[in-house]
Amino acid sequence: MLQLRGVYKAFGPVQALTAVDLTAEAGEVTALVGDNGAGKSTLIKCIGGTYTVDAGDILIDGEPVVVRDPRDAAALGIEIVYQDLALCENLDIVENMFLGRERRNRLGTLDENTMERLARQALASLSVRTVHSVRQLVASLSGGQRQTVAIAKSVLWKSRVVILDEPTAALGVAQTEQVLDLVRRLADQGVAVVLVSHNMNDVLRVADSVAVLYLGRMAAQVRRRDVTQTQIVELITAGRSGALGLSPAESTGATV
Amino acid sequence: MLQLRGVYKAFGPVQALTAVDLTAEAGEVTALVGDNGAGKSTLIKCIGGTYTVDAGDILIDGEPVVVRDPRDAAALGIEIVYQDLALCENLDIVENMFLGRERRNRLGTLDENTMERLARQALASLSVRTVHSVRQLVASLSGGQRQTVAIAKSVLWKSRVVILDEPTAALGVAQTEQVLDLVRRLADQGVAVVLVSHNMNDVLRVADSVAVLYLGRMAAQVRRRDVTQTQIVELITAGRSGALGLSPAESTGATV
Amino acid sequence: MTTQLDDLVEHDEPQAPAGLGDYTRSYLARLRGGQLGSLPAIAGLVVITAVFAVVHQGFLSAYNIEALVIQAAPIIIMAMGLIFVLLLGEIDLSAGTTGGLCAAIMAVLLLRHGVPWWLGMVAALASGVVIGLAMGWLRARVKIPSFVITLATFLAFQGVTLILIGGQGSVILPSGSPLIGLENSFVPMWAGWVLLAVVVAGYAAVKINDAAGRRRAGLPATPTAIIAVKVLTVAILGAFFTYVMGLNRNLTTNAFFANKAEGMPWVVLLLVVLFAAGHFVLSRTRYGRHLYAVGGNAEASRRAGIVVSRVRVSVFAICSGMAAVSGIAAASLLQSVQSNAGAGNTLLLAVGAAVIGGTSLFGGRGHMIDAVLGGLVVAVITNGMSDLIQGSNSAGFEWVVTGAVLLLAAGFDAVVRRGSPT
Amino acid sequence: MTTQLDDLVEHDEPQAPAGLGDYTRSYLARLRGGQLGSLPAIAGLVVITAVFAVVHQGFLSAYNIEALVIQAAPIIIMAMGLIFVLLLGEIDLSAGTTGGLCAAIMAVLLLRHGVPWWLGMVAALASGVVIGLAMGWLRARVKIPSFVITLATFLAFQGVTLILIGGQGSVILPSGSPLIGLENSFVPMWAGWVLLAVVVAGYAAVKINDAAGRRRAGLPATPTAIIAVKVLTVAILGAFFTYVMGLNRNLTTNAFFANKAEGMPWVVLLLVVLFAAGHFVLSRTRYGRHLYAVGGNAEASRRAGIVVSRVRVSVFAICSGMAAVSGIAAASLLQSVQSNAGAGNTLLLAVGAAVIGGTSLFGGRGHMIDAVLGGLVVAVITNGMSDLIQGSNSAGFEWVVTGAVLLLAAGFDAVVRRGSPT
Amino acid sequence: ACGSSNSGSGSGGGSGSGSTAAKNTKVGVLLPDTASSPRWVSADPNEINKQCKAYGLTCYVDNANGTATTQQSQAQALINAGVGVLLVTNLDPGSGKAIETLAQQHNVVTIDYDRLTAGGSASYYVSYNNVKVGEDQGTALTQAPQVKGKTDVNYVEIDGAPTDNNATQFAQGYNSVLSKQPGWHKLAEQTGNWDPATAQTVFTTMLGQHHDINAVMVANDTMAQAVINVLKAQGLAGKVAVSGQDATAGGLDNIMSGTQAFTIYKPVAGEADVAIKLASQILDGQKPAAPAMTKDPTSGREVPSFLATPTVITKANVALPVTDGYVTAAAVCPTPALQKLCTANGINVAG
Ligand SMILES: Nc1ncnc2c1ncn2[C@@H]1O[C@H](COP(=O)(O)OP(=O)(O)OP(=O)(O)O)[C@@H](O)[C@H]1O
Ligand SMILES: Nc1ncnc2c1ncn2[C@@H]1O[C@H](COP(=O)(O)OP(=O)(O)OP(=O)(O)O)[C@@H](O)[C@H]1O
Ligand SMILES: [Mg+2]
Ligand SMILES: [Mg+2]
Repeated sequence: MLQLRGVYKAFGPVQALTAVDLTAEAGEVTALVGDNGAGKSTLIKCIGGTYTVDAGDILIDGEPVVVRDPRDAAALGIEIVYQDLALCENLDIVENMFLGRERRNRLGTLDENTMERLARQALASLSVRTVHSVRQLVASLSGGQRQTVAIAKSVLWKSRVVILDEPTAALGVAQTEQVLDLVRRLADQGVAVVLVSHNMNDVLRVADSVAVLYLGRMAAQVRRRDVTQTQIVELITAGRSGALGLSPAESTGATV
Repeated sequence: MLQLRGVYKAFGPVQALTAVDLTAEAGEVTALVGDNGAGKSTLIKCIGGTYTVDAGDILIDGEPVVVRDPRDAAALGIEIVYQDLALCENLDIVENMFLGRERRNRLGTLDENTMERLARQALASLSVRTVHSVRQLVASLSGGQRQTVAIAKSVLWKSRVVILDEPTAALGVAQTEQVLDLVRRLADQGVAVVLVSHNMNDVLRVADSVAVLYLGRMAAQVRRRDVTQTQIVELITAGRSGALGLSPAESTGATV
Repeated sequence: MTTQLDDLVEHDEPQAPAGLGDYTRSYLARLRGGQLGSLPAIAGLVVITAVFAVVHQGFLSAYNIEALVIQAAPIIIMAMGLIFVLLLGEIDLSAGTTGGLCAAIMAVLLLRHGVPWWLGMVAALASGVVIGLAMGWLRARVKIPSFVITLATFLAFQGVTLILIGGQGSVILPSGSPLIGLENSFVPMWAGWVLLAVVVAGYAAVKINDAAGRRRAGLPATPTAIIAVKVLTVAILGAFFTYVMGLNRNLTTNAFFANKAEGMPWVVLLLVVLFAAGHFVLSRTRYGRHLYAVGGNAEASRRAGIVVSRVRVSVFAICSGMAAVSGIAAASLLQSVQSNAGAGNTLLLAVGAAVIGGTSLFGGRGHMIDAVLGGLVVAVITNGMSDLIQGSNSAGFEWVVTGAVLLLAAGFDAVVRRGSPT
Repeated sequence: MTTQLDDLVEHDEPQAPAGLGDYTRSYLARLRGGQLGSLPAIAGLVVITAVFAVVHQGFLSAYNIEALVIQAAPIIIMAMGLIFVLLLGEIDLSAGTTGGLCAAIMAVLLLRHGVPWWLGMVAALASGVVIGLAMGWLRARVKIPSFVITLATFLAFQGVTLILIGGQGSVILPSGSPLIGLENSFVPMWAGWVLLAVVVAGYAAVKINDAAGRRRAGLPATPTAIIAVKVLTVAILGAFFTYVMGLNRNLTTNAFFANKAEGMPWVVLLLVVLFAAGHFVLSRTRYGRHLYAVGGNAEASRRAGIVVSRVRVSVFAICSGMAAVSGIAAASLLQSVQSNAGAGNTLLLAVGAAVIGGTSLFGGRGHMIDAVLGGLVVAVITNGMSDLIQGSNSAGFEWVVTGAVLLLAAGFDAVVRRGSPT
Repeated sequence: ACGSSNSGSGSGGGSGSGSTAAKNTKVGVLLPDTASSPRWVSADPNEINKQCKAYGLTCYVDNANGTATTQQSQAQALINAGVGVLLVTNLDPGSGKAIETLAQQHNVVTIDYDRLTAGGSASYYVSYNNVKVGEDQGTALTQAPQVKGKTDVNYVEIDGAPTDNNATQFAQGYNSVLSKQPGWHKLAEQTGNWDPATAQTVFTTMLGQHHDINAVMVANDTMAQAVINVLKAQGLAGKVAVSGQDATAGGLDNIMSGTQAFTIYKPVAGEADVAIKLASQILDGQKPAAPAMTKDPTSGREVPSFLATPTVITKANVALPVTDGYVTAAAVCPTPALQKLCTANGINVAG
C-alpha cells in the first residue's frame, strides 16, 4: 500500500534519514519504533509533505507519488497525527477538528451545528470525559485532551493511510485503550495504519509488522510474530540483534 | 516535606481543583496519577507558582509558604519539569539548560565553557545518543530529545522537591529506564519527588505513595504497598475503589 | 466517517445552560474569567466621550455627532481592512498611502480624462486590489517581511501620488459628483428609518435562526429572552442615532437659507454594509475561519491543508481594497485629493484603532467590531481635541493632549482587561 | 549537583570539527542548511553600493563615503537601540520623536539656560532613560500593548519638542561646541590608526582567548587559521576605511585654503564603542541571554526564574536612551535641533534598517551587526537617491525609486535567505 | 473651551446672525502646520490674539499640524462654535475649498489668510505675495556680494515641500528671475521638503557632484542652515551665496556672520492686523472694499485682496526684525560670540 524506497533527508549538516525503506500494507498495523532522535517523526513528516525528501521515492499502491505539501498527502488519502500535534490554540475544539475541511450548509456558510455534533461524538468515542465544552479553546486544554482532539480530528475522515506519531504518549489508561482499539479497528477496515510508539507493550499488542529505525537508517522491518520484545529492544538500542539489523560497520561506524 | 491543604483553582467557569490535599515526604517518590484533564498539571503549576491558587495552603516542612511566581518556588528549592516543557526554541541546548541560572566567570561574563561541559555530561547521563551537538537549537530537536533537555535542566540543581510532570511520555525505552533510575536516586538522596505518569508499570515500580486525582478532587492518597494496579486504575477511572476514594455522591454528582 | 459514532451516547458532556438565569450566570462567570469581548473598548469609548462632553460644550450636538461620524468613516474603513492583515500577524504600513494613491488615480481619471465617477471608483478599487495582490505575492512567495515591503510601498506610493497630483497640492473633485455626496449628502429621513428597520430585522432574524438551528440539532442555544434584549439594544441605539441624524444641523438660520442639513450621511450606509460583509466573512465562512487559523498557527494550518500563501495574498488584497475605499471616503470628506493624501499618521492611527478595539498585532485575534469601536475612539479624540486648545503653541499642546488621551483610553482598556487570558 | 556526572564518559558525542578543512566543510554545510547569519545583508549592501557607484559619479569618493558614514550614524544608533526592543517582540514607534525631544531638551538647556555641553548631553540621556522607563512600566505593569503606548508618545513628544523649540523653528547649537564636533570634526590621523590597531588587537585577543579557553575546557574550538582569516579581514577593511578617511576630502582647492578635511569623524568612534558594548551585552552577559529567552518564549523564561517585567522595562529604557544618543548625533549633524526633529519617517527607516539587517519583528532573533548593516543600506539608499533625479516632480520620482530600491534590497536578502529555517 | 451659544440642537435662534440678533464677535483662524515656517507656532497666534483683543473680538486660533483632515475637523468645530468669520490658511487648495464651501453653507464668511485657495470661495485674500517673495529672493541672490558682477555663476536650488503650494509659488518667483539672469547656470534642483535633514543630505550630494557651486537658492532659513553646515565642513561658508526666507534667529545670525546672503522678512503684523480689522468690519455688517484684486488661477474669479510687501534683509538692515519685535534679541544672540556680533550690527543685546 504505502511504500518508501531509499529515502534521504538532511537538515544542513545533520543527516536525519539515510536510505530508508518502509512498507505499510493495507489492513495491517505497521509499528515504527526507534530510539529518541532516530528519525521517526522526520520520516513521517516526509510522508506527510511537511518536509520534502532529498532523495528517494514514496509509492502508493506501487505508484510513485509526489508529495510536495500536506495538501498533496491529504489528496492521496494520507491522514497524520503529528507528535507535536499542531493545533491552533486560538480556535476551539470544533474549529480545530474540522480545520481545512469545514462542513458547509446549502448557503455555503459554515454548518456549525453539524460540526459541533460530530465533534462531540468523536470525542465521546475516545472516552474523553473531562472536556467541559467542545467550544473550549484548545489553549485551555490539558495535554491529554489536546492529544485526543488531534486523534479525533484524524479519524473523522475516510483515509487509506493513517499515521499516528506517538498518539498515546499523553493519554490516560482508558483513553490509551480506546486509541489502541481504534487503531486495530481502522486496520480491520482495510486502512494501512502506521503507529509510532515507545511503548513495547502497545506495539506488540496491535502491530502486524515492526519497523525499527536506528540513527536514521532502517535497521529492520520484520513480522510481529517473528520477533520477541527483547529482540526489538536490542534492535532499537544497538541497531541489530543477532542476524537481524544493520551490519556491525553500519551500526557503529555510522556516526550521524 | 511538601504538603497541600484544601487547594482550589478555577479558570473562569471551570473548577479545575476542588479542596485538594497532598503530601510528599522527603526521601520518597510520590506518584500523582489521574485521568486526562483530572487536574494534575494544574496542581503542579499551582505549586510552581505558574498559577496562583484561589484558596488553600502550600506547606513546606509544615510551614505555610507563599508562592506567587516561579522565582518563589525556585527559592524554596522546588524544581519542576513541566508537561509542556517550556523551552526557548530560539536558544540552544546549553542556553536552555542554564536559563535563569547561568554560570559566570570571574569577570561576570557568561562562562560558556563550563556550562557546555556540564550540559554534555548531564545529557550523557540520561543516555541521549542522537544529539549532534549541545549547541543545537532546541527548535531542531526531536520530541524525546527536548524532554531529555528539560529533565537534565531540572536535575542540575540541588533541590529539596523535584516534580516531574509526565517526564517519560516521549522517551524511548533506554531513556525511560535512566529517568526512572534517576527518580529513585533522587529520592534516596533525601529529595521529595513527585512523579506524574499515566504508565502504571512505572508508577508501581518507583512510587512509595500514590495520590489519585479524579475530576479535580483528591480521590485518595495511599501507600504503594497497600494497593494493587487494578485498584489504582479503578480510582483513576471511577474516583473510588471499594472503601477507598470519594463518596458515591462526590464521584458521580460532581460534574465539574 | 471511518469510525462508527452513531451508537455512542453523548455521555457526561455537561449540558450548556439553556435557561435565562443559567445564561446570565455563565455570562458573568465568563466575564470574571476575563473573556471580556468588546466591553473594554466600549467602556473606553463611553468614558472619553463623557469627558469631552463635559469639557467641550456642544460636543454631543447633532451637528458634531454627524461631523464625528463622517470624520470617523475613513479611519474605520481602513481599520476594517487592516484587521484582515493583522489577523495574520502581518502589517501593512502602506494602507494609508495606498488609499491616497487610489483616490488620486480616481481624481485624475475623473478630472483629466473625463471618466464617469463610478468608473473612477471602480478603477480606484481595482488599483487597490492589484496593489494588495502584488504586496501579498512579495510576502507570501518572495518571503520579504511585510514590514519592509509595506515600508517601501509607503514611500513609493507617496511619490506616485505626488507625481499624479502634481505641483498644485491637490485635485478638486467636481462639486456635483456623487462622490462628494458620500460624506456630504444625506439619506432621506424615511429611508433612514427603513434602513434601521432592515438592520434590526436582519439582526433579529439571524439570531433567531441560529438559535432555532441549534435547538433543532439538539445543541444548547441562546435563550429567546437574551436574543430579545440584544435586538432591543441594537434597535434603541439605532433609533437614537437615526433620530439625532434627523435633526436639522444648520446652526445659523436666516431668511436666505432654504436647505436643511438633516438625515443620515450616506457613508453610514456604506459602513453598515462593509461591517456586515466583513463580519459575515470572518465569522461564517471557511475563508474567515482560515484567517484565524493561519494567524494562530501557520504551520498547523498548512498541515490541515490550508494554502497559507493564498490566504496571505488575499488579506493584503482585501486590506488594500479597503484602503482604496477609505481613500475615496477621505477624498469625499475633503472634496479633493491631496498630494500627501494618506501620508503622515493616517496609518498609525488606523492600526491604533484596531489595536484599541482589541485586535492583536501578533495575529489570531480580532473582529470587525474592533475597527468600529477603535475608530470611533480615535475619531472622538481627534474631534474632541480639535479646537480644544487655542493660541500660541496650540499645535504642540494638542499633540501632547492627544497622546495623553490615547494613552488614557488604552490604559483604561488594559486595566479593565487585566487578568484576561491574552 | 545532585547527579553524579563525573564518572560518565562523554560517549558517542560526535566531536565537533577541529581542523581547518573540517571547519570549512561544516561552515559550508551550515550555509547550505540556511544558517546565513549576516551574509544576505552584506550581499544586499554590496549590490546596491555597486549599483549606485555605477549610476552616480563620485559615489565612492572619500568625500561621499564620509558623508555616508555621518548620515548613517543617527540611523544606526537608533536601530541599535530598537534591536533591544525588537528582540522582545515589542515595538517603539516613538524612538524617533524621543530622540528629537531629548535633543531639544539639550539644545534648550545649552542655549537658554547656559548649561555646559556635557551636562546638556547627560540631561538628554537621562531624559531618554526616564522616558523609556515610563513606557516600559506602562507595557510591563499596566499591560498596554507597546504599539499603542508608543503611538501615543510618538504624538505627544512631537508636541513637547514643538513647544520647547517654540516659534523659532529650530535652535542652533553654539558653533564651537564639541557637540557639533561629534559629526563634524575628525580624529587626528595618527589617532585613527591607533584606534584601528586597538580594535583589531582587541578583536584578535578576544577570539584567541575564547579558543584557548575552549581548548582548555576540552571543547572543540575554532582553528587558529580561521581566527587569523577573520582578524585579517577586519584589519584590511578597517585599514581601507581609515586610509580613505585619511584622504583630503576638500573638493575645491585654492591658494587661500589652509585647513584640510581629513581623518575619521568622531562619530565613528562612538559607533565602534556602542557596537562593542551592545554586542558584549547581547552575547556575553546574563542579561543579554535573558533578552533572547524572553523574546523566544516569555512563559518559559518566567518559569526559569527570569523577572520578565523587569526585562521588558529595561529594553524600553535602553531603546529610549539610544534614541537620545541618536537624537544628539542628528543634532550634531544638522548643527541644530528642529521643532519636528525625529518625526516623519525617521523611526520607520530605523526599524526597516534593523529588519533588513536580519532582526525579527516577532522577537528572539537579532544582533547588533544588523543595525550597522541595515543602517548602512538605508543610508546608501537615501544618499544615493538624493540628487539622482532632477527637475520638477523629482521628489515624487525619488520617493518611488527609494521605495523600489528598498524593496530590491530586501528582496535580494529574502531570496538569498530562502530555505533558511526562520 | 469654545463658548458656543449655538448648541446645534436645531432651528432655535429666530432670524439668526443678520441684523437683529446680538452682534457676533467670534472669529475662527485656521493655521496650517508647524513645519513650513516657524511663524505659525507663535508669531501669528500672538499677533492675532493681540489684534482681536484690540477690536473686542473672540478669536479661536487652531493649527492643523499639516493634516488636511485635522483642518477640516477644526473648521467644523469652529462652525459648531458659531464663528461669523473664518480665516483660512489652507494646506492645499482642495481641502481649503472644502472648508470654504462648508463655511458658506453655514453662512460663515471666509478670508484666505496668507495663501490663496485656488478654486475656493473666500470673500477676501490677505497675504504677502508669494510669487513676489520668490522674485525678491531671486533678485536678492543675484545681488549677493559673492556673485555680484560675476558673469559666470553656477547655482543650485533647494525648494520647499512639493506638497505645499506656497513652495511652488516661491519657486515660480525665483525661477522667473534666475532663469533670465545672463551667465547663470542651474546645475541641479531638488526638494528639501522644508526639512533640514533632507536638505542637508541633498546638498551634500550636490556638492559632491558639482564642486564649483557659486550660489545656492534655498527656499527658507532652516534649510539654508543645513546648506551652510555642509559648506562649513568644506571651508566654503561665506564664499558661496546662500539665500533664505522667514528672518529666523538662525538666519539673522548667519547673515551677520556672512555665511548667508539675505533673508526675506515678512512681519506677521502685515497680514494679521489687516485680516483682523477686516474680520471686525465684516462682523459689523460692512462690506469693505479691497485695494487690489487677485485672479484665482483655477476659477478665474477676481478675489478682493490686501497684499503686503516683504522686506529683503541683508547685513545692512539685519537689526530690523529685532527692533520690530519679530524676533527677540535673546534668541538671535544667545552666546557671547554672537552677542558681540549683534552689537556690531546694531542689535541691542541688552533689550
Ligand atoms: N528541523 C530540524 N533541523 C535540524 N535537525 C533536526 C530537525 N528536525 C529534526 N532534527 C534532527 O533529526 C533527528 C531525528 O529527529 P526526529 O524528530 O525524527 O526523531 P524521532 O525519531 O521522532 O525522535 P523522538 O522519539 O524523540 O520523537 C534528530 O537528531 C533531530 O535532532
Ligand atoms: N488555562 C486554562 N483555562 C481553562 N481551563 C483550563 C486551563 N488549563 C486547564 N484547564 C482545564 O482544567 C482541567 C485540568 O487540566 P490539567 O491540565 O491540570 O489536566 P491533567 O490532569 O494534567 O491532564 P493530562 O493528563 O491530560 O495532562 C482540564 O479540564 C482543562 O481543560
Ligand atoms: Mg518523534
Ligand atoms: Mg497534564
